[in-house]
Amino acid sequence: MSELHTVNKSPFEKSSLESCLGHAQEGSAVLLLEDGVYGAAKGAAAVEAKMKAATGIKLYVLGPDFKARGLSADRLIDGVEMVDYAGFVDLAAEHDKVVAWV
Amino acid sequence: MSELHTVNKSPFEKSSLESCLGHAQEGSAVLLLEDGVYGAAKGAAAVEAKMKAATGIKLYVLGPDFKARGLSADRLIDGVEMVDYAGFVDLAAEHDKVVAWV
Amino acid sequence: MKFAIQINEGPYQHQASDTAYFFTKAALEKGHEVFRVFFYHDGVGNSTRLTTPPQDDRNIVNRWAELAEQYKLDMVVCVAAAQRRGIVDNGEAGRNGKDATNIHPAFRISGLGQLVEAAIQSERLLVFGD
Amino acid sequence: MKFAIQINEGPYQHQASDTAYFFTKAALEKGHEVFRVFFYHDGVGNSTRLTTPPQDDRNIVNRWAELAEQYKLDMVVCVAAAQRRGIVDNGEAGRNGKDATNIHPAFRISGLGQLVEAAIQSERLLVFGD
Amino acid sequence: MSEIKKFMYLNRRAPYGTIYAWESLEVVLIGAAFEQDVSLAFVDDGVYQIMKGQDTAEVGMKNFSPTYSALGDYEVTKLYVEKESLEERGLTIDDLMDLKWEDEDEDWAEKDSIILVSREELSQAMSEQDVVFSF
Amino acid sequence: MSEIKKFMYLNRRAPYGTIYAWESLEVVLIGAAFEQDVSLAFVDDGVYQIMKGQDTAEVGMKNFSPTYSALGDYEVTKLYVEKESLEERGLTIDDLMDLKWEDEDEDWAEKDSIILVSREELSQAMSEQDVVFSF
Repeated sequence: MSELHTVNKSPFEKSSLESCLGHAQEGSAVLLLEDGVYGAAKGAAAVEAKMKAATGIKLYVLGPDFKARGLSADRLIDGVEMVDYAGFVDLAAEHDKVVAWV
Repeated sequence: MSELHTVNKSPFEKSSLESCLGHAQEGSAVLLLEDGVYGAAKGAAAVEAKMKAATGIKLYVLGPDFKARGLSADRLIDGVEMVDYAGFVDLAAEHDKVVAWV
Repeated sequence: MKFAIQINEGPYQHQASDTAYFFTKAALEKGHEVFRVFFYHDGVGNSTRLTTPPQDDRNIVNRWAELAEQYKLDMVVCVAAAQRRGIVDNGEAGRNGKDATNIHPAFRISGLGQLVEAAIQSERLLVFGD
Repeated sequence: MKFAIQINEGPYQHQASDTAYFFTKAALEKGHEVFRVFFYHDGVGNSTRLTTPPQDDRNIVNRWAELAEQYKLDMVVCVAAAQRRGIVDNGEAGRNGKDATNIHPAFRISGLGQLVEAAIQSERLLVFGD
Repeated sequence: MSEIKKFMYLNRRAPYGTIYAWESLEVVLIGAAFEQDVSLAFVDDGVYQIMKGQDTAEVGMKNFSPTYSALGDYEVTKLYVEKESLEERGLTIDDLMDLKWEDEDEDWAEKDSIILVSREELSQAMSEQDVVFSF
Repeated sequence: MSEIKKFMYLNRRAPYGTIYAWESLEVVLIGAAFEQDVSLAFVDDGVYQIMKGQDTAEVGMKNFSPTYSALGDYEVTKLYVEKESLEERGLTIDDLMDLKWEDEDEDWAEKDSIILVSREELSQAMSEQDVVFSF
């Protein structure tokens, strides 16, 4: 089965992203939302390295949350795809279950 | 002036302890309480190292919270002093101000 | 597809209820079914009719109520969590000797079994929390 | 010594209100003065008289009310935070057209200036939050 | 739907600092009546929930840790504990409560409820679930 | 008490995910009327509060970032931003809003409100305060 994992906390404040990536199986997807979107922004070496090490995992970021925080699309880490709420719904439907790393 | 800093979050979950220790000046004190008390327990190498590196800072833990979480006094990191609520009040009074790293 | 939604945080303090709202709305607009929205932990705070947010801010409670009316959503507030946090309907007021109620009529108070049932009956459970 | 206490989280969900209570009680028992306890953010939820916690659990709201009565504590709930989260007294109900109130009489609703004033008038401000 | 679903309760938070651990356990107890295939996962700070020797007298909160011992009576018998989470916290399985259940099929033989697993095994078990509850 | 106190508002959280940033700003605005010696500190994720280009249209929340630009009018003119916090997040001061105040004593000359400081300088400034507000 394939999972959609969601992370809504800043990787600088909480360990949720690290824990999520440590448990996500190959073939699963991770969606960053709310304060979790900071994990998808370029330039923070430590976090960027963790995201890039997540091989075999598809990475997404919730666009509305990314933009709310003053981050524009050109700041996205390569390989992270932006979705809106409708795209979030699609991701939840396409994967067999959703695991929230709250 | 001398501060009493308080940290109430687990160092494994949040970055509050690290940020607090990074800002605490020599001569100040740090009190760990609530889920913050895990930072005062022996055995977790990474956290213990951070606590021991805090030279010139007096370290305290709130005993009621330590015990609630199944931690007994023999688990305390060397140099950390246990206080109760009355002791917390004394610490707040003895220092010039209290800074909460919530 | 049939979704169940669980909300663990109250309005305004955390974004959880906002995100859950936009997810639920998007799912319904795409023609999916939302079997139930279950409010747990501080999430029960989303159901009080006594909020008066600033005029230039969203009204989280009313927004849920309007979505529920439009799509006949079942919005359930956990009774145990509600009792701890002071969310009361007529039945609860009677049982616990309270002199007022504060629940918005779009929500109903019920047991945790409703969350488990929602997870069984739905194809996906989504949890929005802190 | 004169203390001011700020509480940022509601009852039960976070330990903040518990810790603040035991700190305040210990300070008063040691003969210190507590100028004011100010409830901010979700902390306003500590002031509702509608809670009914399980019988084998503490009653956080009543515990504050009893401490306040014993020591004549000034317990203030931030009006802006209260409006967002549905904490209402008679005045607020009238102004905002609400049909019920839920505040416990041991608390009073007032402005944020009361927090700033408490910080000015007291020798120590303690913040209890998430 | 009459099929049995695989339910996992994912516990990642310490007890007492927040109510999540306790209100999660309340769902487990109620959920047991629905006769699904249930497991609990203790990961990250969640491992602290089942520490031995919890004593909440001085914090004035209810000590709910004995409730974990009762889970076997509710036929909740699979408690996955992540080895890496224990190690990062300087804990071993001896720091945890000794949680047991009685196997009706083997003349009520006592068996361990705690299943110590690696992060990889836990992730694998999680991926086999139908539903994961997070609190 | 008529003496002026040194007040620091310590902002360590990102905006929007939680309300702390906004409700902290509400205290600053109200507190300005009390004529104390006020400063704001942006540390850890708090630096995200004053990012340029915030656009909350799609999340349905109020964009409160313009309020920081109004702080100068309230005579709140010292906004300490921690360099290390910016760097850890891959940010520079150019990513932040250009916050100014007008100095009445110098013929309303425009001055920068943001004071970029090292962690050590921030800690030193914090230690000189009478009161630190945390949210």
